[in-house]
Amino acid sequence: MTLARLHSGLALLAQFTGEHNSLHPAGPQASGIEWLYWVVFWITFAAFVLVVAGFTRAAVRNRSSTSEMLPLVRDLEGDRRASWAVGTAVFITVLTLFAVLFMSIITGKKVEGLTSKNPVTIQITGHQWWWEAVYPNTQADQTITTANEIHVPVGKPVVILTNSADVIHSFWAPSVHGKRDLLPGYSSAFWIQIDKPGTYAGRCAEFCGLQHAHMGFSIVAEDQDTFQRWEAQQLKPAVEPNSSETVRGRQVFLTHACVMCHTIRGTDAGSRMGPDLTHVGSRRMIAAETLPNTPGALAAWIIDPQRSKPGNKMAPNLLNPGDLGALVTYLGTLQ
Amino acid sequence: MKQAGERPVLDVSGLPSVAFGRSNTSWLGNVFYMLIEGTMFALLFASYFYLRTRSSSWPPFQSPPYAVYGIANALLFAFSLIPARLAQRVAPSGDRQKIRLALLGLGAFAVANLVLRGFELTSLNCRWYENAYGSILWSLVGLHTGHLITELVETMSLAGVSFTRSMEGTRLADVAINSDYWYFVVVTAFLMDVIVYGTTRFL
Amino acid sequence: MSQQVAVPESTREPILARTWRQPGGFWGWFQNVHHTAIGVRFMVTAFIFFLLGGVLAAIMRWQLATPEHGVIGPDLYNQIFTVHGSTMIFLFAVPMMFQGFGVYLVPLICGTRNIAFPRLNAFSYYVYLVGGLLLWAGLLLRTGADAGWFAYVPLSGPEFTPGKRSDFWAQMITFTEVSALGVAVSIATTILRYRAPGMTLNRMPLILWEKLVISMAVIFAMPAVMVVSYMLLMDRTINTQFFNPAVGGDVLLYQHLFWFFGHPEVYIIFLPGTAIASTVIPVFCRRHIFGYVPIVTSVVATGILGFGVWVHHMFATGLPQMSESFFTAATLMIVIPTAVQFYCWMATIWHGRLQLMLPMLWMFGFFFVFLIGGLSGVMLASVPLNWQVHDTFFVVAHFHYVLIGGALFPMFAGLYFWIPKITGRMMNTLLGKVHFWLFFAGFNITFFTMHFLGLRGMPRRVYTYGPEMHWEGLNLLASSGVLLMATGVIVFIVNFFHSKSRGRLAGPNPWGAGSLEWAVSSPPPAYNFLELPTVNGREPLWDALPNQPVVTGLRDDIPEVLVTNSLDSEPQHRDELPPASIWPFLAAIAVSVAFIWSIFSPWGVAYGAIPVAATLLGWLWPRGHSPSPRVPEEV
Amino acid sequence: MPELDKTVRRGGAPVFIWWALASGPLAWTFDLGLSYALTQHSCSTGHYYLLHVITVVCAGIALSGLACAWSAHTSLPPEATEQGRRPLDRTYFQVLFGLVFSLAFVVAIIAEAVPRWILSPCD
Repeated sequence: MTLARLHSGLALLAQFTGEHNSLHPAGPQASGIEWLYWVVFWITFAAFVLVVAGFTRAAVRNRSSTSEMLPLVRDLEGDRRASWAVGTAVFITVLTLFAVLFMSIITGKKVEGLTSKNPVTIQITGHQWWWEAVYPNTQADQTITTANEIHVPVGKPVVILTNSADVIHSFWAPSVHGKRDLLPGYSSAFWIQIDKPGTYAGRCAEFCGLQHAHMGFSIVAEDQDTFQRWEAQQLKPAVEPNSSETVRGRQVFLTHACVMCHTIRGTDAGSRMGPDLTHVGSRRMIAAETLPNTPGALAAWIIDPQRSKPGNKMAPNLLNPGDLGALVTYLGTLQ
Repeated sequence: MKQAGERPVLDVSGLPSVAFGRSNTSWLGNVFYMLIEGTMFALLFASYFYLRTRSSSWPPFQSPPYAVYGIANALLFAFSLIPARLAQRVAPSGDRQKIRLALLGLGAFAVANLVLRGFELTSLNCRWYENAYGSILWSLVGLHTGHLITELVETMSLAGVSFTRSMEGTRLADVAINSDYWYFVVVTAFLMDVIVYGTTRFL
Repeated sequence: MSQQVAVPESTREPILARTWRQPGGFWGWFQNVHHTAIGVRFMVTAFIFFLLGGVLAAIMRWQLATPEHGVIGPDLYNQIFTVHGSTMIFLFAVPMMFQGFGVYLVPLICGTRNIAFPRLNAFSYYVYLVGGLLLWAGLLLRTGADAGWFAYVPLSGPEFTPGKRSDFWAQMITFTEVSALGVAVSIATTILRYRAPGMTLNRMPLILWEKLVISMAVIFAMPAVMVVSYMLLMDRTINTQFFNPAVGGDVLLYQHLFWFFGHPEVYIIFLPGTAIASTVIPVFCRRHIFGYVPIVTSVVATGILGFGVWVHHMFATGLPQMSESFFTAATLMIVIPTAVQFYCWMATIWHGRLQLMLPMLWMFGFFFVFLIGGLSGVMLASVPLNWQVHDTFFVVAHFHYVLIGGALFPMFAGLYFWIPKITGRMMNTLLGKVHFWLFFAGFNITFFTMHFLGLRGMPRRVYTYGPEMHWEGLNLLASSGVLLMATGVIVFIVNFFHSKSRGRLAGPNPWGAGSLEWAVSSPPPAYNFLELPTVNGREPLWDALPNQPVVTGLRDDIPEVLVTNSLDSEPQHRDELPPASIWPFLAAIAVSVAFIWSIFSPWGVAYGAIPVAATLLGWLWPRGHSPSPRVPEEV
Repeated sequence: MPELDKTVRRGGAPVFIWWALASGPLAWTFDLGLSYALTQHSCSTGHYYLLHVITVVCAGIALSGLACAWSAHTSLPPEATEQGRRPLDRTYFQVLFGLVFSLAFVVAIIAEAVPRWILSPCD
């Protein structure tokens, strides 16, 4: 009872509004680690209390308030008793450490033990400073390419393949799993599963340069139907412009610097330097979770990306207001 | 402090003022420096084998170093142990003539080793900027060559001192310590040869 | 041991003072090779770097106090945290705890007149100073290193950090490592060769054991960082390909080599703290330390086990889980020796007569703070937990608890304990207590809070964060603690300058301590000991016989010390130490020119080697004949 | 043990006492180094037993040090003290050191063995 309350109290102290907290797990991996955290926390807490109590008792026991130089103590009997006490304490310490070792390894095995015959596979590539997410498929036209916003089905194992395009990044959504480094020259795989529908935030956890602070992503966990609808939507080429404004927007896109870096499938824009924008309108946030995906924020971003994310690789675009408005409207239609 | 009237004392005036061998402080300092540099070599060796695991073929797409100069140099290193040991043997006697001869002999070997090392560098069949294999290979040979040059300078300096009357006392012990360091250079040379010429053929 | 009547002191003292005198004046400053002077220089310089590093920390906390705070931009922030970390580790913690305390204290505690290789020791100081200035010059010119204190490749490599930023960092490493290695060789040789007769292996004061272990750890760990920083430098300057995956290079090689140095480094910083603890606690508990043998074995075991835990910095890289778990096991096992030491200290206090004077107060701060750091270390040792908290503010909290708890608290204990020896005057107790409580409170406010930030997902090394993360309250709290810590340190500085001129005179042994440095006047004379002491127990002054013998027969007219053997400290021979000299300084300058030149051109190494060789020859060139023939003898 | 007596009187320490001091750290270093280096090898070849062999051999090395320390401990003359001035006393200290050290590293080697009881090298 009391333990449970204390628990929730401590959890409250370390709490956060929802989706970015290693103590608010949303799936078996983060839950396993959370369980281990609390077990080890209480063990170390007990050790802390015992040692502090020991030092306090030792300090008050024979405390002498004089600052005169006292004669030396020679206490053989005390030494003998202390030997037993220290010996016992060391023995208990060793046993406790072995217990922690066992629990840690067993938890590690459990957390990594997830597997499935036919999982959703996501290839994550770290870029300075955004995340490329590819849902690979043997058929090229069945491959989804998106950025920063990952969709996964609830309750299904998902395998994440990692890679880096430049420096070391680290993929970390604390409510879902621990972090995994994305190393250039290495590709590795790990599994996640999310059991509660919702949006979970993640960030880059390995220092990767100027905009390490603004390298977020989100994982949207949704039920199987919604996920499949999302998949189907993402597989489509970009929406054809259906108004003069959006036609002009596409024209602006294709005739300005945008095409140097971005892809919009179904148009001539095919560069992979920056995020794929084929379905950019469907995303909640832009610039690796730096700004909300609203027309205003998008326009501000296009005009001067260096303002909110100084140092990032996108150059300012001096568009006239009409072109800018058309471009933003067009991008907004790319659902 | 206390009165010095009737205190018992430990009189050390009869002890020698120079020691050869293990109780010499410079000998110990030299051992520590060999440990430091030995660790460096060991780490480079470890890096070499680590990089080996990251490559499918070894050497990657090139032929292994040409071994003839390396083998010749290894033989030369083996024979250079003779003057090194000789210098160590004659140092305690203080006989400047013999010390001078031994040191000059050792210096001559070091020069010859260095010349052969130059030929070795031309026949490694790779460049340090080509790939990681080239980088680690050149680092190994380069680190050892640095030691060889240092040791040559030290031997020649001691040989220079041996022409003066300053070659006495701790300088004699330094001659013996210099030979210890030469042994270290020779042993690392052998290990390096095994890696540079051996493992590139059999790994 | 023969019964003799010693030469009267009054006639010897001026002769010894002349023999060991170090030159004064401006040029004299660069010639001084006495260990007390060099030790104090290390301490003062390291403390100044500590203050500078602290200023950088304060700027970072100011920037992070509120979300989207615009005090400094990402570029400057990255330089600041890189220079903060590098300064605190390479320019403050090691030079202070190992070099400063070690160089000053070890010869005194051994009972000898100077450190072994005094010129190498002086050289080490200048090299360290130049390395520190180099790093800071980079920052002040706005081209400071900006890839973090461990400067992972490829971020620090030629492609992603063009310019000279990482080169400054890598060469600073070389400077400080050359310095630490030189001092390690000096200290280890002093301990193994210059101990007073009677100070056998089983009676060596614990601080000597720890300094010996640290020296060995330096000797085996520092080459790794030299190797790796040179690989980085060569990748950057002459296009080697160590870390380029496209042509067989490997980014994890860097991490392996760096942490093979980096983790022992933590123990190189922390063991001096335990050395101070094992020295201070018996004095203020008025009894010998409990558990000498277990503490010695613990210290040695820590030094060895410290080399087998480096992979726990790389748990998130995706190595096989079994490989990682070996290092979990090793990391958990290294808790045991530290626990043993804690229990032994507790038993010493328990069965002693505690006098809670200033150094002891800081010791209790050390117990409390380091304990928390050690226990959160247990969490970090676990592979799955590490996946969550690695590279977050939880880790920032953890290592500040370990390093500030394990080094800074003992450092202040040691300073309050030994400053009376160094300056000859006592520190003010009231100001000392104010310092302690301000620092202790501020520290815990700042860093305990960071545990929660880490668990709530705040990664380290971010220059800002958005309000939507809801981190602002905790960050503001963490930043506010800095004010208390800074005030505490200012109080310490005031206390130091006040006591230096007006403090109560300390006398040789104000604390009634038992080790040999307290047998000489405060500050110690140029020759340290008028008569070299002999030793009759682990606490030489406490265990001395009523008529403990002294050593005679060393010459007073040349700087001579007694060499004893390692195991039983039996007198072996007499050794003449070199006098003051300008050459170590000139050699340091030559080496610095070569190192800095090599950043800009590979030929710097070749051309720079010429003045280096010249100055080394000048350094080592014979000083003419001894006044009397010196007899070599096989011992 | 006559060898002990002779060497200690000379002021050295017999080889088996140095072995008691060195065997633990050496065994543990080999255990950790070999296990780490051979994990992937034992996964790819399927020779999982290899890792257990390493444990047994290394624990054996450390235990041999413990045995040396123990036999020296029993054969030391009773007048040896932990704090004394004589080479004998210093040897006694080394023996105590060796006992604690070998035991500690045996424990460390057992801890290193735990992962291979639970995990497979291919995890």
